[in-house]
Amino acid sequence: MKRDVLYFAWVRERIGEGRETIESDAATAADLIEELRQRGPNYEAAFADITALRVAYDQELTELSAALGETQEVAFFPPMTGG
Amino acid sequence: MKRDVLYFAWVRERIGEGRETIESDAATAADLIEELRQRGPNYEAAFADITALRVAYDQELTELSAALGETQEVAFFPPMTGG
Amino acid sequence: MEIRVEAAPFDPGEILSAFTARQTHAGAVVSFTGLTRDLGGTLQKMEIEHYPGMTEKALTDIASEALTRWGLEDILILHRHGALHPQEPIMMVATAARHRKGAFEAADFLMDYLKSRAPFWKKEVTSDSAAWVNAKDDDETALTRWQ
Amino acid sequence: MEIRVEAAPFDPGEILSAFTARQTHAGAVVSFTGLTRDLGGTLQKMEIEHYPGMTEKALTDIASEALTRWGLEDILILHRHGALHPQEPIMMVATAARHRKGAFEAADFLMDYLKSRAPFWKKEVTSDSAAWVNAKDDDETALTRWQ
Repeated sequence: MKRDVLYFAWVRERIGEGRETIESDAATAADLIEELRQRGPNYEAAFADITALRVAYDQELTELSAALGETQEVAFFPPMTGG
Repeated sequence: MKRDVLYFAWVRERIGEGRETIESDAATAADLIEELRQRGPNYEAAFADITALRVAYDQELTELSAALGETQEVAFFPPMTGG
Repeated sequence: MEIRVEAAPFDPGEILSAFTARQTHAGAVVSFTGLTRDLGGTLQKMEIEHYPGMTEKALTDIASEALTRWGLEDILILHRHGALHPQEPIMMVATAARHRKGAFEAADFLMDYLKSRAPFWKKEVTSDSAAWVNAKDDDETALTRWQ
Repeated sequence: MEIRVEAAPFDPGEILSAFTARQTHAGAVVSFTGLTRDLGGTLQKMEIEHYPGMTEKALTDIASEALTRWGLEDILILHRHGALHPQEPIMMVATAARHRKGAFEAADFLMDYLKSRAPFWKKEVTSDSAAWVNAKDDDETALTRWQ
């Protein structure tokens, strides 16, 4: 299915864009990352260390191993530094 | 020696004034209270329950049993309710 | 460090603006404002008595201790006396620190000490009564947190 | 409850004045203001990126939890994004409660959650570098206090 994939902070900078629509059958965000890594060195750089990454499905924080299901919007970003 | 004795809140109200100068050889505030009690029913009412009282010597909180020494100003008042 | 004991009403926002604007190294500013609560709509006014001279001294001592203990950038304590109306600000403390932990803890500490170590006494006046507010055992117990 | 995510500078005092004035039953108001720190005089600006949509959602969730947990009268969260100058206010929280304990704890809780659960990212720009601020392990650890 088609999903919106969003990137923030240095993930966005390494990939070179903040949002794209991706056609994928990935079952989890971790699977989606494996597919994205095939797209080029910018993706490889962004996803080099996935322990440094956080993910949100439809704007809710979750785990990389969570089932994507009907999720429309997947976002990848570093640990947050608000406040 | 002569000392200024100050009263606040309900201690002041029961005695009927906020400040007086008292000639006394009392060694401690507790002794001074004994002398003051002789002055009439208003003083007796103010000093009926000394566990409900706080005392300051020269504007520093202390104990009723502390030596008065050269203290110029003795103040009696209920527990404080600031903030 | 700024210690103010005054009868006039104040706007907590105005105080906070000035306090924040004068910070040059702080990353965190915490403020606490106490308001006169109207207990069931019967309060006409709150009368606050204090011990001029000792009040300023006690507040300065408490503020100095907090300043040193948390290595703060700045502290402000403002406390009113006299007659106050329901929902009016009674008092305010503000702390400025490099990091949030110090600013929060110091403000909390100042309030605990101010409640039972600064010479203020509150009297609640309703249409048919006037009663001195009793000190709470809780307030005395709160101090043990900091020892 | 008021949640604001905006690029414009704000005056913490103005926000606190309005917040305090609208309280009808609160006895205690606590505010926290975070300021952009200039680390050794080299900071040109701080750039704050956020995730529009999720940000408002995350802040609303955090505020709702605090409101219930401490039975608060009111909460405000304001967070800027975009470019900020040294010593400018970045964000602010305010809590209003019947008693001081709830107001203090809730503000402290909001800050801990906001630091590592709201989708903001800070980048520090100096004359010769631009670096994303790393999350602190401490900030993650701080959350365990509330569980």
